[in-house]
Formats: sequence, C-alpha cells, structure tokens
Amino acid sequence: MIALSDYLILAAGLFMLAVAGIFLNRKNVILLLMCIELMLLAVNMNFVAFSHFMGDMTGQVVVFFILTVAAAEAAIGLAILVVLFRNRRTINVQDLNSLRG
Amino acid sequence: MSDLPLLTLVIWLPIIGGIAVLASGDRAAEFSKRIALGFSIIVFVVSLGLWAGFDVGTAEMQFVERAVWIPSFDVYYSLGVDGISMPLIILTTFITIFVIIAGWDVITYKPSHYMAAFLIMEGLMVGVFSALDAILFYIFWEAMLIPMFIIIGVWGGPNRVYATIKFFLYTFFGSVFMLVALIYMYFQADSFSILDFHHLQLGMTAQSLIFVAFFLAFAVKVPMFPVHTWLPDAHVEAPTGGSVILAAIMLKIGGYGFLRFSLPITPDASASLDWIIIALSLIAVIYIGFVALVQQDMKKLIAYSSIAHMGFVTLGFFIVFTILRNPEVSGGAVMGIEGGMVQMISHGFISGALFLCVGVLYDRVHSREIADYGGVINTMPWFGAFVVYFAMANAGLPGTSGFVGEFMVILATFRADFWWALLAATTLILAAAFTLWMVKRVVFGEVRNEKVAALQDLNRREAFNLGVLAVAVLILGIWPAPLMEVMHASVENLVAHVSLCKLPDSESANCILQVPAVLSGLTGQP
Amino acid sequence: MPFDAANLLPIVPEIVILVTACLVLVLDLYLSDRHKDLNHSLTLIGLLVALGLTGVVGGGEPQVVFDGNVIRDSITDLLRGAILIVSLLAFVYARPWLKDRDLFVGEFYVLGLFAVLGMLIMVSANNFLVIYLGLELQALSLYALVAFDRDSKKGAEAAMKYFVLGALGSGMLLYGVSMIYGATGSIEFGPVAQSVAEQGMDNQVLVFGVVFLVIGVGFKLGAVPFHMWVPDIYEGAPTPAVIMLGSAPKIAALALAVRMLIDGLQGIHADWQGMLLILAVLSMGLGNLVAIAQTNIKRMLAYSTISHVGFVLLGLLAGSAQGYAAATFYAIVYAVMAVGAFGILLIMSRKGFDVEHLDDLKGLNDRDSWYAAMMALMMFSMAGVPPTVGFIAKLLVLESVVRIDMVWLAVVAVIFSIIGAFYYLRVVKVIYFDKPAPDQPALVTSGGVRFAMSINGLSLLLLGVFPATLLAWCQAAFS
Amino acid sequence: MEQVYLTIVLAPLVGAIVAGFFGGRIGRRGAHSVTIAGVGVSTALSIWVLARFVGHDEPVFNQAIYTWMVSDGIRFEVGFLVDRLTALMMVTVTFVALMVHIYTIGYMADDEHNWPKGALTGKNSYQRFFSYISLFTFSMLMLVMSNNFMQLFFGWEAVGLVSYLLIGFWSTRETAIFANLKAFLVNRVGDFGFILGIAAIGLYFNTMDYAEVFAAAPAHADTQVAILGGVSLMSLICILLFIGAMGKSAQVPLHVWLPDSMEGPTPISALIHAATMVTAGVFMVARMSPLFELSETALSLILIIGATTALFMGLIGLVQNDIKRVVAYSTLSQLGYMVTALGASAYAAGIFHLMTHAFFKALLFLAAGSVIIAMHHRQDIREMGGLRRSMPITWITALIGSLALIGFPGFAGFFSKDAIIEAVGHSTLFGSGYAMVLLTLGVFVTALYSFRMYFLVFHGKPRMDEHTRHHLHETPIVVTLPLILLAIPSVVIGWMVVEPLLVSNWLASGDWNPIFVAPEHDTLQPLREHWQGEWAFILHGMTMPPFFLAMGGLILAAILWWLVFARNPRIDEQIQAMGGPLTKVLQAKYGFDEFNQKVFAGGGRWLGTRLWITGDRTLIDGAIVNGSANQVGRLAQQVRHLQTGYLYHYAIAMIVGLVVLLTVFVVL
Amino acid sequence: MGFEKFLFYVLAAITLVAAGMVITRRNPVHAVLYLVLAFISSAGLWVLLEAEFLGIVLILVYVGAVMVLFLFVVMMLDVDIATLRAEFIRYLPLGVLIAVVLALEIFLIVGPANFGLEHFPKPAPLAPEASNTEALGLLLYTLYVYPFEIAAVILLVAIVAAIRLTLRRRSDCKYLSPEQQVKVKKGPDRIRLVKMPVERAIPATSRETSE
Repeated sequence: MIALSDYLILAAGLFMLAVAGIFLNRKNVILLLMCIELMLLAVNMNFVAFSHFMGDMTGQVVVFFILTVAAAEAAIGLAILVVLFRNRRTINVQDLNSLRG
Repeated sequence: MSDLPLLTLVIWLPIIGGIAVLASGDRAAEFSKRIALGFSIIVFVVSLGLWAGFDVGTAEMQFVERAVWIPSFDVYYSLGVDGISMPLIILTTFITIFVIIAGWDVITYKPSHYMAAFLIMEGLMVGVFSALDAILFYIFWEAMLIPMFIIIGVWGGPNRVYATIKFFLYTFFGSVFMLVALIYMYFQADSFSILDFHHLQLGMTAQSLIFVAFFLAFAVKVPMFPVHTWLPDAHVEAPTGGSVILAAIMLKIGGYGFLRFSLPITPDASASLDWIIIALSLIAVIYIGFVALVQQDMKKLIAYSSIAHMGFVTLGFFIVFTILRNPEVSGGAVMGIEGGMVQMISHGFISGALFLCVGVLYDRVHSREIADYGGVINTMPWFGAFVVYFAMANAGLPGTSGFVGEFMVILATFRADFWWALLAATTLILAAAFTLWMVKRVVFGEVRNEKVAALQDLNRREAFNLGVLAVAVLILGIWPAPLMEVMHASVENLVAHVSLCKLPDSESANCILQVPAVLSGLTGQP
Repeated sequence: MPFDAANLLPIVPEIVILVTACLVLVLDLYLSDRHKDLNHSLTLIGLLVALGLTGVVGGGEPQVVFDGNVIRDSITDLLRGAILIVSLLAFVYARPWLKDRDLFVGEFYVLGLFAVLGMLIMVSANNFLVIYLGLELQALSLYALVAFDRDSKKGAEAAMKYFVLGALGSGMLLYGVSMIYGATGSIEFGPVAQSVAEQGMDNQVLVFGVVFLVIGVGFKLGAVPFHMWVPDIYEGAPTPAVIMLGSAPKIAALALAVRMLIDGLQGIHADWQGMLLILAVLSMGLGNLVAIAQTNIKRMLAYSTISHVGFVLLGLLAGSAQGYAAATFYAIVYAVMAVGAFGILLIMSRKGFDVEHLDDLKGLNDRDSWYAAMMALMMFSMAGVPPTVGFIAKLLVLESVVRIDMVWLAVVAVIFSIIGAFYYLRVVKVIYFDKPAPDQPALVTSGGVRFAMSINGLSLLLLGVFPATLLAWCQAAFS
Repeated sequence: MEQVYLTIVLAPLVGAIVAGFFGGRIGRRGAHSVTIAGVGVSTALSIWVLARFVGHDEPVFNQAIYTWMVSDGIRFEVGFLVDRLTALMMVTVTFVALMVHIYTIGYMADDEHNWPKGALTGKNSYQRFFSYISLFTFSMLMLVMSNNFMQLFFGWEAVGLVSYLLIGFWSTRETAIFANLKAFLVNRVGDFGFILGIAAIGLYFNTMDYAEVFAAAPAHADTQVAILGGVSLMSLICILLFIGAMGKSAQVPLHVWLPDSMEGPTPISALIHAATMVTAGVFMVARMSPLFELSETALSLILIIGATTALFMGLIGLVQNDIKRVVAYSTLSQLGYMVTALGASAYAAGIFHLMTHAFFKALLFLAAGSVIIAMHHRQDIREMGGLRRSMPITWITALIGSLALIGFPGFAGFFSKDAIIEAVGHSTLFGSGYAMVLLTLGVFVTALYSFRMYFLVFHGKPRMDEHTRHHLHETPIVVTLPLILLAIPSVVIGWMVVEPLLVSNWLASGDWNPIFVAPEHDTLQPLREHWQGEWAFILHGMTMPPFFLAMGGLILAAILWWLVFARNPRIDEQIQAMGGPLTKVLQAKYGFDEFNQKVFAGGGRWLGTRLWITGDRTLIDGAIVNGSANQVGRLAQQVRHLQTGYLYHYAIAMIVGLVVLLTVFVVL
Repeated sequence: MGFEKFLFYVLAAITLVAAGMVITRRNPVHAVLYLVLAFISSAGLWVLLEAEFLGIVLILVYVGAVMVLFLFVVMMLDVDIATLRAEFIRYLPLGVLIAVVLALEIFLIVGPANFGLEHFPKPAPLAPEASNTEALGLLLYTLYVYPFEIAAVILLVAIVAAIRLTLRRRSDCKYLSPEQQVKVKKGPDRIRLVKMPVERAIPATSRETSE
C-alpha cells in the first residue's frame, strides 16, 4: 500500500532538490525560477496527498490557487528577468552582486 | 497655596515660550530674544511662587498635580515637589535667565533656535525635578538630551561632533538600564508612582540589580569617576550657555536621582554597596583634583573641578549608611545629605558663573587656552574681581556658598570615617590649587599679549549676569539657613526612609540597618 | 448557497481600493502626459474613501463573512486604518520624485494600489489560503515596483533578488501551511486553533509546520537570518518603491504573524516563542550593528528596519495580549516613522540626483530647518528617545518582555538600542552640524508635501505625548 | 553691649565696602577717611571695652548674633564671645590696624608708580588697598571675637583671603602673584588639618560652641579613637587644630609662605604678617587651652615645633639682605617663641609675647617701610647705610623696636621673652629640654641679625647711588606718627602688663577662665611665686644666660660692624663665605622651598598629567569609551561582509536558519 | 493494488530524477525540458491521488503555458551555456551537509512515524461517477469565491506588471514616421545653414606651452 508518508517523502525530496538547486546554482537565474517552480510542485504534492488521504477537497482547492499564483509569479519573474537582461546583458547569478555590504 | 497648577506652569510655560520663539524666527532676532528673555523671567517669577507657598514643616509632596495620562499602563501625569526638588527647580529657572542673557549678542547663527532650545530644556529639566511618575520622569530625563545634543552640536566648538555624540551616548547608555529597572519595579509595585516605589519590598538581588541600574544612570549624569570623561569634552565644545546649563543643572539631576530613587528604593543594596560610591567619590575628589591641576583649557579645568565637587555631593549622600550603622554616632546622616544638597545648589551658581566668565573671555579672544591669557585684570578689572571671587567660592572659601556644602560634608564624613574625611578634606588644598593657579595664570600677572591688552571690560549684560550670581553666592554663603529650612523635613524623612529595611521578611536577616520600624510616621516621600 | 450582499459590507474598503486601481488602470490609457496628476488625485481619493469606509464599517463585534474566508474585527480595523494612512503618505511623497524622472505613469499607482489591496486582504484574512493570496498579491505588486524603473541596473538586480528570495520565502510558508493542513485537517484559523487545542502541544508535525510559518513571517518582516533581501532591495530599488515596501508592508507582515500565529496557533505558543526569540535577538543585534557601518542612508535605514523588527518580535513573543498590543503599536509607529524618513529622502531628491549617501543630507537644517526638524524627529523616534512615540513603543515592548520575567532580554534589547542610537544620531549630526555642500540648490516642495510631512513628523511627537488612544486601540484589538 | 561689639566688628566692614565699591567716586581722601574712621571707631570702642574689663569687671559676653543654619541638631551660629582675652586681642588688633591705616596714607601715596602703564588695576589701587586692610581688620575681629568653631574657621579663612589679595596686590609682579598663591595654598594645608579638627569636635561634642565644648572636654579626656591603632581623642583634635595654627602662624614646615609674602606692600607686612594674622594660630591655641591641656602629646609637639621654628628661622635671618625679609625671618622666629610658650602651657606668656611683638614688630616693619619709601622702593640693606642722619625719627624708633625685639632689659620684649624662656625651663613635658636650649640660643641669634641689619641700615657711610642719596629725607608725618605711636608701647607695654598678665593671672581669674591651665602644667607658677616687682624681674633677668646671649649678639654685631664692616663693606659677604656649607644651607633656607617646589608642586603636576593622560585619556577614553566604540565599529565592518550580495548566500542563510530552527525546536 | 504501487514508484522515480537533472543541467533548455518531465510525472501521481482535474491543469497550464514561456525566454535571451565551475564543487560539501541534515529532519517528521498507514489509512476509492472537476468547481464558486476573486486580481497584476516591465520602445531601433515625413517643408527642414566662426591657427609656441 502506498502510504501518505510516501507521498510526503517524495514531496520533501522535491522540496530539497529545489532548495539545493537554489543555493548550488551559481550561474543562471532562470534555473532559480525553475527551482521555485519545483518547490511549489512539492508543496502541491503535499496538499494533494493530504487532500486525498483526509478525504477533504480543501487541499485541492489550495493547489488550484497555488497553481494560479505560480503562473502569475512565473510571468512576473520572467519579466524581471528580461529587464535584468536588458540592463546588464547577463543573467549570471554571480554577477548579481553590485548590492552588498 | 494658590490653586494655580504652578508646576505645570513652570514646566510648560518655557516650552510654549520656546515654540513661540521658534515661531518668531530669526528675521526678527531682537524680538525673539526679547520673547525668550520675557518668558524666562516670567517662569522664574512663577517658580518663586513655589518657594512662597512652600510649607517647610512637612515632608509631604506639595503642589501635587495628578491626571490620568496613559490609563491602560498606569501612567499618570503626576507632579509634586518637596524640599529636595523645590530648590533645584528654582535654581533651574534662575540660571536659565542668565543663559538667555549670556547668549544675547554672542549667538549669531539662528539665535531664535538657540534661545528656544534653552527654554525647552528649562521646561524639561523642571519636569525631571517635579515628576512623581517614573515614566514621566524618564521622559523628561531623556528628552533633555535632545536640546542639549543640538545645542552642543550646532553652536559648539570645533570638535563638537565627537563631544556631543559622546555626551548623548554616554547618558543614553546610563539611562536605558534605569528604564528596565523602572519597568521591573512597575510589576512589583503595580504602579509607576515613584512614591509607591518607595514602599516596595524587594529582595537583595533585585535591589542590587536595580541599584546598579540606577547607579549607571545617575553616575553618568553626575558624573562620577570613571564615567566622567564625557563632561570635559562636552563642556569644552559647548557654547557658554550650554556649559552653564550642563554644569549648573544637568549634573544636579544625577544627584537628585540618587536621592529620589537609589536611596529610598534600594536602601539595603545601597547600604551594602555604598563603599563603591564612596570610593568613587573620593577618587573623584583626589584623582580629578590632580587632573584638573594640569588642564590647559579653562573650560576643561572647570569641568574637572565640577566633577570633583560633585564627588562631594555623592560622598555626602552615601556616607549615610556608615553613620546609621554606627550606633555610637548620633546624627550626621541628615547633615551629609543636606550638605550634598547645598553643594549642588551652590555648585550651580559657582560653576555657572565660572563658565560665564570663561565665556566672557572666549567671546573676546576666541580662545580658552590658559596660555593665551595673562594679566587680564589689567584691562578688565571688574571682570578680574569677579573671577577671583568665583574662584574663591569654587575653592570653598567661607562666606561663599561653596563653603557651606563642603563644610557640612566634611563634618558628616568625619562621623562616618576619619580617613574618608581626611581624603575628602584634601579638596581644600586641591581645589584651591587648581582654581587659583588658573586665576594666577589668566587674571594676574603682566599683560601677556596684544589680544589681552585690547580687552574691554564687562558690558552691562555680562556685569549683570555675574553680579547677580555673585550676590546669590554670597547670600547663600552667609545665610544658608532658609535653604536648610526648606529641605530639612524632606531630608529627615529621607533618612528615616533609608533607615528602614526594605527587604522582604524572608531576608530580614540580611538587613544591614537593623532599625526598628519606630519611624512609622513616614510620609512616603523622602 | 445563496449569496448575501451583506457579505460585502466588511470588505468595502478592499472593494474601494480595487475599484480605484481599475479606474486608474483604465483612465491612464486615455490621459495625456499633462493630466497624469489625475491618477494621483484619484489614488488619494480612493485611499481616503477607503479610510473613511474603514471607519464606517469598522467597530463592533467581529464579523466573519464569505464562508469563513474573511474576518473583520478590531485588529482588522486598526491595521487597515494604519496601512491606508501610511500608504497615503507614501503616495504623496512619491509624486514629485516620479514626476522628475518620467516615471509618473499610471502603472505605479495601479501596482501600488494592488499592493495596498494585498495588505488589506492579509489583515482581514481568516484562513491560510486567503492570507497567502493577499501576501502574494502584495508581493507581486512590490516585485514589479522594485523593477519599476526599467533602466536602473540596481533596480533590476534588486527586483531579481527580491523575487527569488520572496518566492523561496513564500514557498517555505506554503510548505508550512501544508503541514498545518496535514496536522489539523483545516486551513481555517478557527478550526486549526481548535484542533491545536485538542491535540496539545506535543504534536511534532505542528511544530514542524510552525517552523516554516515562522520563516515565512520572518522573511516578510525581514528578521535575521531571513533578512538578507532587505538591505539590497532598499538600496537598489527606486526610493518610491522603497517607501511603498518599507512602511505599510511591515504592518501587513505583523498581520501575517498575528493571524497565523495568534489566531491559528496560539496553542503552541511556547514553541514559536522560542523561535521568535532567536530571530528577535539576532535581528536587534545584527541590524543595529551593521547599520553603524553603512554610509548609504537607504541601506542604513534597511538595517534599522531589521533592528526594529527585532523589537516587534519581542512584543509578539511575549505571548500576552499586552505583548501583542505592544508589537502592534510598535509596528504601526515604525511604519509611520519609516514612511516619514523615506519621505524626507524623496523630498530632498531631485531630477538626476537621488539621496543615497548619508552626506547628501548635509546641512539640511540650513537648507530647510522645518524638514530638518522633522527628520530629526524621525531619527530620535527611531532611536527611542522621549518624548517621541518611538520611546513609548520601545517602552511597551520592554514592558511586555519584563512581564514574562525575561528581564535579561530587556537588557539585551536596551544594549542594542544604545548601539542603535549612534547611527540615528549620526543622521541628526549630518543634518544639523554639518554645513551643506556649496552647490546645493534650494529645496523645492509643494505645500501638500510639506503639509503631509508636518503631519507625519508631528504625529510622532503628538503620539509620544498622548499615546493613550492609539495604545487603547491596540489593546482593545487583543482583549 | 551687643551693639558695641557689633559696631566694633562692622565699622571696618562698612569702611571696606565703601572704599572698595565706591572708591572711584569718593576719591583717595574719601577712601582713607572712611576706613580710618571705621577702624578708629573700632579701636576706640575696643579700648573702652578693655578698660571696662580691667576696671569694672565687665561680664563675659557670649551670645549668638544670628543662626547661620541648623543641621542635624547642630546649630551653626555667628556669635561673639568677649572676655578678657578677646578684649586684649581686640585692642591689639585694632590699634595696630589703625596705625597701619594711617601709615598707609603715606606709604601708598604714589602707588601708581608701582603699576605698568595703562593697567586699569592701578587706577584706584589706593582706595582698594584701604578697602582690603579694613576688610582684613573686620575678618581678624571676627576671628578673635568668635564664640564657636565655625565662625573661627570663617575668620580664619577670611584673613587668609585678604592676605592672598594683599600679598598679590601688585598683581603685575610675577613674584607677588607667585607668593600669594603659595601663601594661600600653604595656609590651606593648615586649614586642611584645622577643618578636620573641627569635624572631630563636631563628631564628639555635637556642637560648635566653645563653651559647650570646653565644658564637655574633660569627660573625653580618656577617650580613645581607633585611628592608626588608637589615639587619644584629645590628642587627635589638638594636633589637627594645631596643624591649622602651624599654617597660619607659619611654623616649620608650613612657614615657607611667610618670607615670600613680603612681596606685598609693607603696611600689610606689618599688619598681617607681623602683628595680627600670623598670631591667629597662637591666639587660637590659647583660646583652646581647655582642650590642649588635656593632651600632653599635642603640647610636646607644639613645644618642639615652636622651638625649632624659633631658632632655625632666626638663623636664616642672618644671611638675608632684603630689609623686609630679615624682619620676616625674625617674625618667624618670634612666632616660634610664642608657640613654644603655648607648648609649655604658658598661654599667658604666649599671649603676652604676642602683644608686645605686635607692637614692636609692627614698628620694625613700618620703620623698614619708611626706609623703603626713602630708598625709592629699594630693599637691599647692602645698598643702604647712614640713614640715621637723614631719617632721625625712623632711626630712633627702629632702634627702640630692635631693642625691644632682642629683649633688652626694660623693653617690652624683654619681659615676654624672659617669661617664656623661664616657663619653658619649668616645663616637664617631653621636648622641653630641647626647646629650652633652642630658645636660649635663639636669643643670641636674634640680637645678632637684628643689629646686623640695624647697623647696616642706619650707620656707616651711605652706599646708595647718588640720586637716591640726594633725595633722602625723613618720611612725612603720616608715616612717622604711627612709628612714634608704636614705639611708645614697644617700650612701656611690658612694664604695664607683665604684672597683671603673668603674675596676678588676669586672664585666668573670675568665673570665666579664658585660659585654663592644668595645675600640673602651670609653668608660670614659679614666676608668680618669686615675683617681687618689675625691677626685681629685670635684675633677675640680667643674671640669666639669655641676657648675656642677647648682649653677646648685640656686641658681636657691633664689633663686626665697627671693626670690620665700616672699613670693608664687602666683609659681610666674606664672613658669609667663611660659613661655607652652613651658609649655603641657610641661604637655601634649609631647602624647604626647593623641596616643596619639586615634590609638591612638581609632583602634583606630574601626577596630574599622568592621571590625565594615562587614566582619563588612554584608559577610560581610549580603551573603554572609544575603544568599545571602535570595537563595535570594527565588528560591524566585519559582520557587514556577511551580506555578500550573492543570491545563493542569501538562500543558504535562510536554509541554515531553517535547519537551526528545525534542529532546536523539532528534533531537540 | 500492485499496479498502483508500481506506478507510484516509477512516477516518483521519474519525478525525482527529472528534478535532479533540472538543478544539475548546464544547458537551461535541457533543464526546462527536465522540469516538464517532472511536471508530467507529477501529474500522473496526482491522478493516482484522484485529483484528476488538477493533474490535467498541471499539464495544460503548466506544461502548456508556463514552461513554454520559460523556453521562450531562455531562447530569446540567448544566454550562454553555463560551465560547471570549481565553485560548485567547493560549496558542494557544505551544501550536501546542510541538505543531509535537512533531509534527515524532514524525513523524520513526514516519515511513516507520523503519516504511516496506521495514521492515515488509504481512503476508499471514490465512486466511478464522482467528478473531481465538479466537486472542485462547486467549492471554488461557493466557499472559495473570495479567494477566487483575489486570484483573478493577482493575474491582473501579473499582466500589468509584465507589460510595464517588458513593453517598451527599443532605443536601438530606428522607426520611420510617415506623418512627419509628409510634413517636411522645403525651406527650413531640408537644409540648415550653419554659420561657423573662423578658426584661428594657434601659434606653435603657445601650443607647446599649453601642453
């Protein structure tokens, strides 16, 4: 039998991969955006799993909204990315350090 | 007693006056100065009402006002004076007049702001002396820093930024711990009333911690060794008026704090830790005396002398316990505290006058270096006479106010311990040495340089300032009895308070002062 | 389920803001450059109307509408009012800056209003979903505002950082919500609280979820170690964006904490108290310390924000009604101070010149002593010097900490506030004691801005002297 | 009587105030008239008071005038105690003061020459001077008439203040303002002990009033105080008080200020540094006799200090060439005699000598001043000589004064000095032998330096420059009149008062004893027993060693002068050179000045600088205040680098935060 | 049930591997494609969890729209292909350490101890005719209508923001304006006469000194 914990562990794995991606990636900002998507996927996985195992539709409703927000977020994120690229001709994470200290 | 809310008037009139002066602006500078002077005089006159209506027979708070302020937090707008605070209030309103006059011609950069700052500060200082609510007290106490900070910083000397930030942070450092202590006591007493604090029973640990917190706050303000180093810097850089206020009144607030908070609230901790303060006071007298001796800057010298004199004040306050502990000695505690009080008032006059004197020279020559002067009396005989007079007062010559406090404190200290008295009495030599040596180098001798040769004697305003202060010093010196009468009941009550053990019953074994509670006739106020 | 129009009543302010935003959005298309002022006026009117309606619909018993999605209680009323007022000031200060730089376009107002809308939604949210959506609405608007000046390299970098970290933060928050959902089976605060109360304190899953929630809150408030975005974004973003995101959103973030931790998870207060304690001490320490080393005033204010957040957290962690009231008071006061301080920076900027460096404030007293006085008031208030309200705020927070017998924490707090006093004093020093650079033109401001700034500055004094009313409101919100 | 006493005290004060504040308006004549009138009134009334005490057995007046303050049950009052001792002192003080006032008219007549051009201080200096000396008279009267310790201290310090002002009167002279600072500070050292003594009295007697203290004193005779392992209370009090007296009465080692104070105008040297202020210590000890009698330790100390001063200060007088300094060292020496008398419990003799000394020493000083006027303010006796021809009155009076000083039989000094030596001889206290030897030798020295000076000044060939010699003439009447008026008592006062004062013990009779002598200390008792009248006393004195020594000194001086000096004016220096190291020691004044200058002044400055630089600047400010600020700043600079600007670091920070929180709150 | 288990493990494995690839690929295009893979397999998992509607939405909306947007941007920005640098290795130990600790802690909580079958038994499968979409829709338009409206606003913000940030006239392009071309007049617009002052020769000496 597939237990709830299996799904949660899977989600946790995704979550950690996303986190790891964010701080291991030194190069490409787009990858950061993708990691964020992964992270949200992990969260969604949690909600869906809970929803299923508790027989409560609320979780799925939440996922629905998270998907919506994630889409909006992706749009804005990519827009910022475009602005950034236009201004600096690079989206290298390591070059994003003019603000510090 | 009149029904006028005198204390409220004395606090808020100058603040309103300050705002009025600000509003009048610098375009009509003469006009705004007049407003400032007018307000300061009115305030002084009003404050005399406190003296006139004061009942010397009781230690109760008088002229009490009480209004709800922050109800959910038990904070009241609660004012009142007793024999300890009332003279200090009058001193404040009195000195402010001279500060305003002293700045009349000298301040050319935004004079209205200058005057306004002093008026506002006057109100705040009176507030400190008359607040009976701890939070109200603290607010006045801290708010005072703002105008002083601005005064030193804007109208000060070349190194003013360092001095003023040092001044602010030093005092801020001292007082924040007091705030924590006040809040702590709020939970013990369920009230922010200072008078309720006086009746608190606190364990030894709590008392000690509170004592340390208060000590930090007041010691910085007094200032005591080793937290005194802000004072010389602040004095040197401050404009004349700032120095006068600083020396004449702000330092007194520290002393006042000891009387109002440390002694009655934490008598047992004070009793067990009094040796620290006594040691520091004696260090202040001797160490600072020597340091003052070698100063090259007149203001610095007077600043150090202030520290030494304030050492006498704290000494007078804290020998109380040794005297009370010694069953063979009858009395002396009251004398010590009264001596400290008189010393504070007198120092207010004398140091204020001395700073005014330095200001007179500085305005003419723009130097405070002793070496730049010499033979000033040849061109400024009246000024020279005043300087010698105030210097003598500073050295504690009988007949001037400087003597009274010193004499009483030495007398009282002798009751506590011979060696302390011996060390304290060295001030007779040291104070005379550093003051008169400066006088010798500045005032006497041959005219040292052309600048001195070109000096003009006092103008009317300066002569008025110094003259009135001289009279005050003299009167207090030859007839201090009225002042003593005013504070007598309050000080006796304070001593009675201090004699009581405020430890909870469980710790009563640790009561250092095994004074039975025969002094139940206490009124609650020191 | 039939829809009841009465549901709409408690959210009238939100509706007004939404309508205003849409109006501006549409109107902007038809306005020529000369008439862009209409956007501004419309925005202000919208905010004022919303403010008025907040008063009208506010008060009385708590109302829960939209099937438990929305709650309007006294916290809502208070925070709504505060957010609207602070935002109003922010918009007023921002206008001259935008006008000087060809950025005076409708989108700024649209995005700003949407951010305000997001905050309003947060303060009236009654479940994790709505609060998350409000948060995202506000955050997305602010991301866009930070990148608003498309030609600014710093702005773009700041926006990118803000976005990535913000997304990370809300991702964690969501993960926490999912855990809470898993542990309690609900996302509505009431049932969650009930479930927490039944399960007791030793539910590991709950604590696990709470850790993530606290991180979300910490991130939004800018508490150490989730503060890293704050200085960079404050420095890089155009000042009008900073004023939008540095003031009212702190109130919203407080609402986030209040709603989630108090409304929902008061039951495991002991756990999140410890977490907040760590964040609070670190924030006060690091914020005050690093601010000393700053020469960029916006960055300095950013670190000052971090330190203030530490104080807000102190109030929250006390866990008493008194403490929550103190924290609320502090957050509101802080927002007012921050909006004023950034307002001064905006006022002093002009075309082609942004006030960035501390030295740019030199001699403000000589240039305009009224603004100098106001700025000094802000600084003294931030430093917590009486009689400004900053002192009362600190006092209340310290009181709530001492009340739970954490005197040591109060001592730590005051020690850090001494360090903090230094850099605020440095600003005052620059304003008052230094002479202005010789080529500084006179400050040109409109009467409206001056009026707003006067209200802003004097309110600090006024609230400091008469704090009772605001305090009573804050306390009523949690009684 | 209260009004009379008040008038006596206040009349000079009024004069001082008028002359001081309105000097410019009333002019010179006005100033000296008003002050002389004031002091004159005091003098007249004082004499009247004394007369009443002598003739009518006037009751003792002991009453407070007003209450200064009350603190802790102790009343601090201003009041008068007028008894025989006081009356005697009042007359002495006011009479000498009056003389000096009159004399000053002449002495200060051309004072403007003493000031640099354009110095505004020189403008009304004449009036100011009169104001000061009147003020001094007031202060001195307050001191002697006091009935309590606080007022005593008041007067004590007030005379110090006026002395300070007067020594530094010519404030443009570096030496003068050095001397006045020195005088004040050395006096302060004395006051330091004095105030502690008063504090001790306050502690154990709980009052400031003389009468109450004296009444309670015997009860404390055996009280021990736990200081330095236990001291008798009375010794402690008396020694502390005596330290005050040492300062004021210039006893070794606190004598150093007196010679330097000769920088002041001569009238004040006569008034303050010879006749009145310096005797305040003697008066005080006599006044406190009920206390001192209870401590033999203190008395021994007094004996030794006094005798030391008497001889060794006299020796320095031998090598001085400044006319005023010679007189000054003689004053020191004579003060030593008085103090020794006190130590031997011969208070009456001490007071007696105080009185005679006041007259003849004032006379000598004024005579010296007269010489100085004539010499156009040149004071070196080596440049004088032969003045007797041009200044007959000064010459005669100076001779009288000198004879009185050396104790020539019949003159005032003879009676008092002999009485002292005899009393010391009868003393059995520790140190009395030492004192006896020193005092006796001192007589010889006194005669030697007195007449060395006398001969050098008045006899022989004039050695001054032509211009001065040309203008030599007797000083005006205002100068010579006081000389004459002082010469009279210098001759007769001994005759007049020796019997009542020493023999019939006038001071210590009646129901109130101003002076109390314990029977076992009564060293004057043998004198009383063998008293057979003044003539007999003189004759007896002429058989005693002091007489021979005095004559020896006189004759030695004469011989040296006649045989050698008149022929070879440089012989004085040669004789001094023969003294070798001894002379050097004397010329260096035993090194006291150098020692003080180096150790106390220099050491104080060194210590102050060290404390300031090392303590305040380096340690407190540098290390703690600025140091902590710098540390915080440095830490801030380091911590700020945590903010690297890299997104992934920010993310790591968040994750680390997450891990920490999870670890602390979930796992642990 | 065996098949379901099999499906779960296969899909979970694909999801994790794809996610791992996403964060390690140097080429962003590859990364996007792996992300798509992860989404698709997740959609499968969701279907397993009886969330059919969401599964479809994930594929339609996410894979169909969002990921395509990502690809667009990646292609459009023409970013260079990142090279794995030493730094990645340098920070790897720290990263691994943190990740391991975090993983342990998370697994401790979400593992079977708290969420095993004994705590959350497998729910009975829904009736075949039960419509997941309908149930969701019913909730969305009744209970959650308020969040639904907010979501709409969020999308509006996204639109406004995206347009504001990206839409602009490119400064490096030159446009023709026919309107203005037509309006050109003969005189002043075509020829402009410029008057220039005569330049004076600078003497050689002064040139030398000035330099």
